[in-house]
Amino acid sequence: MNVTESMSLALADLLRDDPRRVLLGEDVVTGGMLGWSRAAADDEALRPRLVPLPLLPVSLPAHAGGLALAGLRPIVLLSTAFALLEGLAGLREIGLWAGRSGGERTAPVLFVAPCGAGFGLGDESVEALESVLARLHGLQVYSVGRAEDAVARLVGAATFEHAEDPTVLLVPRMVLAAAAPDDASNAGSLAATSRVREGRTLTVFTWGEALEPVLAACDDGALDATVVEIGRLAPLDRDAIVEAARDTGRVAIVHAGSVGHGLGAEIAALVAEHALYYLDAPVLRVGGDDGVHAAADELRSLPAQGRIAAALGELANP
Amino acid sequence: MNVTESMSLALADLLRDDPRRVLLGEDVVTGGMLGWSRAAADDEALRPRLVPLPLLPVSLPAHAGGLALAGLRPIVLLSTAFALLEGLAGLREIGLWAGRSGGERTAPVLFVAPCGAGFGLGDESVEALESVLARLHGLQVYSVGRAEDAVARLVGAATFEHAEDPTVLLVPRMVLAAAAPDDASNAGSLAATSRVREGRTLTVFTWGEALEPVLAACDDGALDATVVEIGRLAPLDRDAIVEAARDTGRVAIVHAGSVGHGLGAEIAALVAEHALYYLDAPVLRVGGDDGVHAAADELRSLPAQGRIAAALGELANP
Amino acid sequence: MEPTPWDPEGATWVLDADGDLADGSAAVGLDVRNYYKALVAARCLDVRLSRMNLPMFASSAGEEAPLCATALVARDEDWIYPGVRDIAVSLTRGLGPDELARRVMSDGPGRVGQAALRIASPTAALGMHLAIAAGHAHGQRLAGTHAVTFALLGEGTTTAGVFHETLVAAAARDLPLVLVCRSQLWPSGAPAEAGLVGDSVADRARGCGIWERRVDGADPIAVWAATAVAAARARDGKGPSLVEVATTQLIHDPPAHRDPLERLRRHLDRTGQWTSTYQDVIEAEIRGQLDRAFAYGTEVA
Amino acid sequence: MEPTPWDPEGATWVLDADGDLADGSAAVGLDVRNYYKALVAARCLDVRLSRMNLPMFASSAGEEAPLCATALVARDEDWIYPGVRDIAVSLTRGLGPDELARRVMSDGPGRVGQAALRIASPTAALGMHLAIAAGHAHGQRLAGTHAVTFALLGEGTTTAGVFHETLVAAAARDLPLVLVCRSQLWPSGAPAEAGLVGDSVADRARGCGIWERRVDGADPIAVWAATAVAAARARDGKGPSLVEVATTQLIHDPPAHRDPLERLRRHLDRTGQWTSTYQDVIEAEIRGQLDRAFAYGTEVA
Ligand SMILES: Cc1ncc(C[n+]2csc(CCOP(=O)(O)OP(=O)(O)O)c2C)c(N)n1
Ligand SMILES: Cc1ncc(C[n+]2csc(CCOP(=O)(O)OP(=O)(O)O)c2C)c(N)n1
Ligand SMILES: [Mg+2]
Ligand SMILES: [Mg+2]
Repeated sequence: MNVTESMSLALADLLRDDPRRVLLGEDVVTGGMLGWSRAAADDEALRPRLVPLPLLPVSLPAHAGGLALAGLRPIVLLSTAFALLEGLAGLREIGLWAGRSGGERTAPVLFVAPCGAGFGLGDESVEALESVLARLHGLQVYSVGRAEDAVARLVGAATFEHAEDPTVLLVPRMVLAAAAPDDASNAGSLAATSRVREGRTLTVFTWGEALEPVLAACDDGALDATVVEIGRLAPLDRDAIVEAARDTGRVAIVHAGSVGHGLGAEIAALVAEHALYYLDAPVLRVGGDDGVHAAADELRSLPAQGRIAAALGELANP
Repeated sequence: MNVTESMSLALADLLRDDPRRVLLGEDVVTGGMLGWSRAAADDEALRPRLVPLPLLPVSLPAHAGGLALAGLRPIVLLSTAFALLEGLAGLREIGLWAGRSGGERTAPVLFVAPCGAGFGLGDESVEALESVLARLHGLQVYSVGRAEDAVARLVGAATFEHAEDPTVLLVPRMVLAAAAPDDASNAGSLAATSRVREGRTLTVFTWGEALEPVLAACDDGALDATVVEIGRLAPLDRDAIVEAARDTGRVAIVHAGSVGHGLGAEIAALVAEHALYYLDAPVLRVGGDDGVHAAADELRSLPAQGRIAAALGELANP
Repeated sequence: MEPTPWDPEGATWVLDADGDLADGSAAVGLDVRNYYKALVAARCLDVRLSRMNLPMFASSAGEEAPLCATALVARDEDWIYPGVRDIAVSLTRGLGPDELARRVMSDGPGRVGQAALRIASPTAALGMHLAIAAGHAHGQRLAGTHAVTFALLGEGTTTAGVFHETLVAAAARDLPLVLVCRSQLWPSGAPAEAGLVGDSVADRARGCGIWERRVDGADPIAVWAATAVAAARARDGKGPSLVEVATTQLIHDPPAHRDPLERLRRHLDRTGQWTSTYQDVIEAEIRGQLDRAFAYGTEVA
Repeated sequence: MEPTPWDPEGATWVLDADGDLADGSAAVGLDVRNYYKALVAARCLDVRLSRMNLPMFASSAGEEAPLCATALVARDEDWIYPGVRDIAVSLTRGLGPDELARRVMSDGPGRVGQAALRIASPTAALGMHLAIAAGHAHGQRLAGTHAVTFALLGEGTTTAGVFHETLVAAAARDLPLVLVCRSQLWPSGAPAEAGLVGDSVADRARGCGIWERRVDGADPIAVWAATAVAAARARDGKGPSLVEVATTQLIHDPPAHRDPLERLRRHLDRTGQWTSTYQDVIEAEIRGQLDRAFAYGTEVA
């Protein structure tokens, strides 16, 4: 079973668990472009809750927000995270509902979106938009780093464990292509940060498809590194980040996509503000190459493991 | 004469100087909502180059990009910078033209957009979107800090002094409401950074409507501060920023809008990466209050001078 | 009556310029005096707000009929999504003058929503409230209720992509959504921003397979009747509709019969339901309420 | 001929199922054999690409007529804005097989633009190329040229807001823009994503005041003729147009007369312009070019 299939089964279970849940998305009634709604489509009892719509790039997030305001729990299966950029003005709007005067209402919508390299598409599909989403108010943004966490994150996000705000779950295409481990738990779990490796020399903040190469680089280089997976990209857990930075005094931030004005900038800024006196070395950001990447070059959007290893090695042993 | 009037005269001159230039914008033929096209509308010879359009929130930036690809030099007078969020997917597209294979073409479009508090509108009008714009590829983003620079920046941007890329000029509403000084120069000038005050104890990076209160706070507190206006918000001039940070070892970043995931994060990150060994104190970010601001509370989106003074004072004399 | 150049083409009416009701059946179920009071209150509110020099405020005088009619047609369980200039919807639906004044002073006249009254807040992005409304109507339909969602807009917003996507979603899923569009008439030529393309907004909605009516906004009874039919259709599961209301803004100084209040006043007068004392009483009441509310609002703001 | 359930309703044709030309004037100015060669080349390219397992690739077999017709109607000074599935436009307009293969291998089959040939690159945002095309046409008009901008799309894109804004801009400013829309026919029921609302895409364009024609995509001559008329209108300053082409994808396994290549082949055959040798020669030529180009492209990639 691959990650997509296990997510598909989890989505069907989510529909069974709460009759307010509905699935939206391109070709949702026939399983969807990625197959995420396949298990639900195979269950006749769930089929009425697969909601097909024409292509509505501008209004889909706002439409889903309206469904939520009417009492439903829509789960929107996007074909690409880039669709959130096309519907950004509407996404911003539904994030604001809770903050408006005139009576608070929240719009508990979950957007599940594949992102990054992995399918050979290049261009917009490999653009990292976390920092743009994080700048909007009232939005929760999560990401999946390891295949075994995909279902737990999905379930946690769909049950709005943290807050009944509009929520985005970014699932790297590299993770989708991986096999789903047998021992993966289906219990929801949405930790804002997870210390997935402990060490004393340096602290690496990372998320998404960068997590695995970071862990591999640390292991291969026998680095005494703490690795913190940022599971919740927005809002960031400032205290946990600052504490982990202070613990070692050497900080690296590694993620897919270009680094300039990316989410790593905010993490670096938090460290420079709240952990500066603990730092023994400049903060390091490692990401993919700048610019638009053609389909054939899409892996340039990822930090290669060799580059990660070299950078972390130098930070650990200057 | 106020700033809007002087910009209006400058825009008319820009049309006279280059027949490829056209003005687009809401009510452009009758002077526009802010009056920016008034002088051009008063000149019969220029009127054919005022291009009225229906309201096209999704496609206006892309449409303007198409005009540029056809050889024109469109200047789009927006009623609010927020319109760039509604047209973001199209704006991203025209920024990419130059980077596409298949033959390079650039789309020299200028968007002139009022931003921030000042008109009592609140909500989206006071949202600071610089960091979102800065994340897009191939876009130049400039801002106006002082009334006397408004015309020079406009002319510099409209002549694409730096690059024939799509360009955004953000003009704070607080600046628009100010009187235009008589001695303002009309020569284009687009410095990426300007050291508008020299000092040895701390370095303040600031832009837009925060520049004046920062200068006032430094003067009032008799602070020995270097103040660097970031005139070009994207791409940032990394070397100038790093050098100014190293000069004093104490860095503050002050701007309108909330700080989290704002443009200041990237500046702080650059400092933490490239000037860390020179720092004597944590980097400080000072901005407006978080959250959506109702019309009556819109000034909460700005860092108050008192708060700036207190923060800079403490950084200077810990 | 001869139509004047001020009267819209291709728009239905039942109340002629003199206030004679051509088709009595149009007003069945309508409390005409109550409607008139709501229109007067809306006008008084507009006058009050116009005096306040609010940023970006634009008067709605002459365009009250679709606002009041929507609020009267909507039931408690229905939701209304007004645009930024449709504050009178809230007044008619029962937002108290004190709360209304408080919200105008804090959020501005365009941002008066109230979840308890099922009135949504307008959106910052032009026309985005229409997309949320469509989703809301979609949710009502999926939940199997008979509730209806109303959304208001102006003709300028019909050129926005989100308006089109709203029509598409509503048509594709047969949503219980009633769109009420004020189409302003431009006596001396429409600006480009009015977005007049094709024959009419109603015509464009019909092209998407949506039931539509185009009515004269100077005739409050025709506006109410079309809105009521549209709502009944939605409630009966017959799908979405668009009511286009051709309005004349009083700032253009049109002849008196283009003013919906005056048109309905003539009708009440002709049918013996209006006296100048009655007028004085209802105006004094709402003016008093507004004056107190705004005086207090200004104090605390 | 009796229409079959496979034939579109309300779509114009001039070439019947057997290849008889009902109206000879439709083909005046058209080099039919050259057109046929372009269609065959497009089909060969599609077959070649289908074998390559490219990510997200979808075959265009059966839909070639609007792609080749647009490229043939466009003059050198015109610009074409294709969608992501319209690669055959580039081939017909003269992008050499080698360069084409190189671009497919580097950028993918959907991203083949070439400024030197005045072929724009498709956009990432669905339908955003239409808005750029409208702006481009606007620029051509303001510059006083007689150049035309063509933009291609599928019926699924017509539900996107940007399609509507493109129609509005084109209608409001009378732009020399020709929209060519492939409307796929769905023999066993259309999915929601096909965005079938209202009667037809052409009907919706007409609602915005845009000149339109709906033609049968299995009839290459009708497609060419409608596109040529639309382009001539634009060149003469008569404004924008939309040509809706009802296409049948061969993946649905339709009867042979739904295949535009076969339809035109029958016509050539009937008029003594086709032999199987001729077919073999033109196929061998293009196949050879493509094989060489892609073999080389694969090597260097
Ligand atoms: C992209 C964009 N452009 C302009 C505005 C400013 N704006 C808000 S409402 C409005 C008028 C829209 O016209 P219409 O819907 O007819 O409303 P009305 O004429 O009743 O004000 C405008 C221009 C905006 N919100 N967004
Ligand atoms: C918001 C968004 N949703 C989905 C897609 C993926 N997508 C690209 S083209 C396309 C098909 C659009 O249909 P149509 O215009 O009819 O083209 P065709 O059927 O010829 O592929 C889709 C779904 C996208 N690019 N953006
Ligand atoms: Mg209007
Ligand atoms: Mg299609």
